[in-house]
Amino acid sequence: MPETDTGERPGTEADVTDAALGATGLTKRFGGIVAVDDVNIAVPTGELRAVIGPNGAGKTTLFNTLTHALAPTGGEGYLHGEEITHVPQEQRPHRGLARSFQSNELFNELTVLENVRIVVQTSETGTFSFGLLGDGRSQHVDRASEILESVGLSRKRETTAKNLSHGDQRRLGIAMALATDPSVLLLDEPTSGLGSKETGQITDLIRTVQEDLGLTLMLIEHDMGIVLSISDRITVLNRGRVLATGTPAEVQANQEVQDAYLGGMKEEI
Amino acid sequence: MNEIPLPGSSSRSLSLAEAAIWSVLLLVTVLSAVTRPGLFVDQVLGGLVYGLILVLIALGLSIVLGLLGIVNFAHGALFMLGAYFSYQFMAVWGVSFWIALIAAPLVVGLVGVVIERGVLRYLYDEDPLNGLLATFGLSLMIGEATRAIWGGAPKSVAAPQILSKGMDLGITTVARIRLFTVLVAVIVIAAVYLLIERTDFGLSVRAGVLDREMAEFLGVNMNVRFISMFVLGATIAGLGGVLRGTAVGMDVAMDEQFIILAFVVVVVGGIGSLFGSVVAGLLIGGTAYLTPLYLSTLASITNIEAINVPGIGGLVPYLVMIVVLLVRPRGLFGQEGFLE
Amino acid sequence: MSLLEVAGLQAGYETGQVLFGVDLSVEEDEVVSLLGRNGAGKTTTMHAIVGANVPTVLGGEIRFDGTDLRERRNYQISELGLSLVPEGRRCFRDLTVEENLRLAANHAEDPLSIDDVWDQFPELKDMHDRPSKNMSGGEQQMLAIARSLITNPQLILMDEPCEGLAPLIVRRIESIIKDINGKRDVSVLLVEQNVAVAMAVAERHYVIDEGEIVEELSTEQLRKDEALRQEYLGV
Amino acid sequence: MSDRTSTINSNEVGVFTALQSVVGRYRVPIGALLLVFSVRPVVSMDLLLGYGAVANSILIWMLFAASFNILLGYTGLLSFGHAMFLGIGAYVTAIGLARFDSPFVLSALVALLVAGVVAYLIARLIAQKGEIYFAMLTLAFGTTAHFVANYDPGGLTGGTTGIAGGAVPAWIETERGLKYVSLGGFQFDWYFFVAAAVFVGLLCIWQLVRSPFGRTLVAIRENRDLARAMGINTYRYKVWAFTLSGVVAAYAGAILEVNEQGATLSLLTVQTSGDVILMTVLGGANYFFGPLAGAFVWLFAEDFLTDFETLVLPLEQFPLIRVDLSGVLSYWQFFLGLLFVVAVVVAPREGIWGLFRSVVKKAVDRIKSERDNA
Repeated sequence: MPETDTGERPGTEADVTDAALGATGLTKRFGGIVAVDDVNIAVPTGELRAVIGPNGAGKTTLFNTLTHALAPTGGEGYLHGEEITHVPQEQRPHRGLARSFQSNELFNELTVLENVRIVVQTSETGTFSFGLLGDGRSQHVDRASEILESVGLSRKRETTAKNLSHGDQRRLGIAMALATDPSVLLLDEPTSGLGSKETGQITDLIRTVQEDLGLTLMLIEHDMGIVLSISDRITVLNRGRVLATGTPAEVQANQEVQDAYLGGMKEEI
Repeated sequence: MNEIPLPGSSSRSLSLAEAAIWSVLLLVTVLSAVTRPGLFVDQVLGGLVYGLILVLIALGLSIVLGLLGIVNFAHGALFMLGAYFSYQFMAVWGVSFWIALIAAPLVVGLVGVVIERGVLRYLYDEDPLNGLLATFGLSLMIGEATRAIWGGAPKSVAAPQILSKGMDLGITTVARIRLFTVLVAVIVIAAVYLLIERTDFGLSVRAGVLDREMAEFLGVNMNVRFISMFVLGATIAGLGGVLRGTAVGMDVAMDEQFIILAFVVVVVGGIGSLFGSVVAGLLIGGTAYLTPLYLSTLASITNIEAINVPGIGGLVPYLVMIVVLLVRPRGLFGQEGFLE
Repeated sequence: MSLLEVAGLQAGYETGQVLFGVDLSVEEDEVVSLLGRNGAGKTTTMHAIVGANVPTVLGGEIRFDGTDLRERRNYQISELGLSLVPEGRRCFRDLTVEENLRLAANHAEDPLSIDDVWDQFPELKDMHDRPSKNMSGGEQQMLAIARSLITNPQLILMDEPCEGLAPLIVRRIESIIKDINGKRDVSVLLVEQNVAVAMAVAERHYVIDEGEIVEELSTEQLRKDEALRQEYLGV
Repeated sequence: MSDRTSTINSNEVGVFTALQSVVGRYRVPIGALLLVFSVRPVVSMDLLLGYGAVANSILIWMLFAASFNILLGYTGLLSFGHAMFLGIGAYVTAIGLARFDSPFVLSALVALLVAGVVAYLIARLIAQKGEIYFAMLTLAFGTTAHFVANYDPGGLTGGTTGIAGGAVPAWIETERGLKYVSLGGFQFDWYFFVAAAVFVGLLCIWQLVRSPFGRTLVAIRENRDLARAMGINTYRYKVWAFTLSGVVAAYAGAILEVNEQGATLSLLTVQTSGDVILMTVLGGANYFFGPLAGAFVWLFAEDFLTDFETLVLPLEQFPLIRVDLSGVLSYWQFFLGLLFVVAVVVAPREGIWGLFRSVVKKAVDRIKSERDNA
């Protein structure tokens, strides 16, 4: 267990049972390679937590383990204080834990509206529902339209997902995650591959939905500008381990982080 | 919510039950061998020949699947063509068996080139289902063409004198063509093994299976290798067809019958494992031929005639596959993540 | 004439264009780095040069030692003396160390002997019959570099060779890069996110952002220009 | 893609009147209704077959192929054992009629129940397997069903001969080889019964695929991992897709049993499973009407091409070229196989129906643009 702490010092976390999302000793091994190594994390309700780290640090694997897309090799996961280590992936959205993907994962042949509507329907009817009566189009459309409106995709609702621009695909991914009606949302590089204008728009969008919905957010991001400007606290991963956790200022000032991630400018070789 | 347990997660703590099963099997084997030695040897040899023919087809299937990611349903049609070409050579043109044995598979190899260049190369890196469907259509075409050219009635060819005689083993007589089949199959299997595991060509093929593009970056022209391996697979299937056709004759149904069983062999052995295919081929050939004998032995011991299910031999390969896949989802020697 | 000359390179994937005119060159016997944040187009540039299945090259010129690489298939680049150490190493997982090396040597014009490679990488010799999947990340990276080196190339393209490796291993890889450049006159084009590694081994640096080269500078300039590092590399 | 749900484009809504939008929304059932009652008149035309006997089987096979497409087209599962459920439908109905003298409706209901239970149990074992493994396992179970029917357990299934005598419901009357339904004093042609029954089956499938359940199946086909991440229990959806598809196939089997006056072992062969795959893909797995088109072309071609003897070009009245094709066309499966291979290589999910749609769409677009220009 991590220290019970207010989380002021870098590298420490609050109690997992008080947090919206938490993990203790979370570990994921692939053969000989340890991708996530004994990670303790506790994100308090309402916080925007950024996860940074060099390529191959295990950030996406951490997300996959937290959402049980990959079963962890060891450790426990917590959601709003409840242990969820063995809860299957498909049940987690129904408990309020949603995610978006690094690459654009969509139901490619379906329209934008259908993509979101199916998630709304799933969110309201559970992991499995017969739902043989009724019309797949008319139910849940209003809610889906509302979500599309909030991410700015209303005008493209009848476009087939695979024909969207890269930026709109990212928006749709976020819209689908929001459609699960989450309390905790994990976003995996929501701005990757976007130009600076679109990056700004997505950043604004993230900020807006967080404020409007009171979400707890966890975000993998490479753009330090974004990370420093929007996150409440930052967790730095390196080679699967948590190097430090703290406010942007604390992390920037941390020598270890400087050395390992930010390029080690002062290091002499 | 998720009350349905996922199948295939059984534990390995069945040692007592396993021991019981093995000892019953051993007992029945001994009983069958003692009470009807002639029949027993016949069935063992029959299973061996049948299994090796399946392995000859499965080798090509397995290579094409591993290398190109294509489930080649038309491979059984190539096997059938081997048999019919040998008929064309021997019965129609009067060429000797020994020449047909070499020439017919080579012509099948040519058909393989046409199939690869004409159809399959458009399906690389596509959904594996498309490859399966397209080759399924090809096998239909080849089947109809065969019917149009040689007619729907079964055909047979005469084996050369030296192979047509029986060999007296004391308790039973064995057709020499069957022993010849075993000999040729073993040589071919060994040669394929050596080619793939011991030569530089084989090394580049194995690398191509693991990461085609990386092998190309290192200077390997994978296309040439793909075509050669496809043709090799086709030729071996053709050879199997010649041997089978000479031993028991041929008909237009042999395509479907053998391709399905060869798939069963590949899946049971584990996709991507040549060694697995060999083991599974022998396992399936053996069980298909020995199960009826064992059941009839059991029936005569226990006096329960119901045990002696007629025609069970045809079902056994499928039962073996169902059991193997439910216990070991990737087959006996399959690799993680392959085509899942 | 430069050994590698890339001019106005445009390339992209099904989802859209990524490179909008990349210009860079590598001289003989030189180590050059290509820096940029995630998604800036580094790996796309590498893959466009070697003619990978993706991305599609949409325009521009790629010349290596006077040969137009766009005319060549991906299996024809190694015979020209160009070799790739790809992102994620891509060792053939079921092949042993020695088989990985032998495969590369078999298809090279004038390969090094395997003993030359053992001299350079003594740790690999000790595990020559081990399948590469059973090796650690650092060992796999050594093997990937060795596999390139045995083809006796003029230029090695290295895509993030230090990704996810411990500092000690990173030092080792830095010294290997310097060594093969110094002893064997092999040029290296190094894609990096880690500025420290780039500065340790390369003399000249390109900075790529949104599919275009935005800066070309020396190690000294890079060291001084904190604003540039902040803007384009997020450092 | 829009064919599945007959989605109305937003820009079209303004143009269409309310009536037209209802037609647009229900164009699948309307189309199906028109289809089932026009198959016989169409094939009976002199230019085509000149007789309508094959229309009954065409309709039943259309339903069978449509039930198969719930798996292949909508869920993305390739089964090589779908004949098993057609066979269960026919065999259990025939056993009920011939061995237990039970009424047709009861026998058929039991048949659907048996098919559903068998499908559910098999699916629970294999629904999570990779596609090649799934295909092989369905093949194995299909072969097992064939074996059981051939084995003739308890003298129920009749072995190789199948069930022939006494397997026709009392309300079927046969006159000079033609079947009539006689219910409560009414007598009408068996074809109309088949058409109505197939229409009901198609309606059920249509409702299934447009329902929330059906749309979830499509999502699973499109991206299984995303579906799971979004909270969909993909395994249970696949299990029930397989079960329901099996039940509808058994329903087709029960009708087929009356049509053929019994159950034959050939229904359970791998060939039958293969034929339904060929029909579905040839017709176009992407569309509701695709498998129907495929079944039509397949069965029609079988009769038409086998009868076809002389090709006269350009016209019967002005014969310039006269080719005797009787020898070649009796091998019609070769040419359909060729068509099938081309379809898979060019556009694997489009098929004949997709081609037909794009041709019609192009023609409409051209007319529209010409009208706009004028």
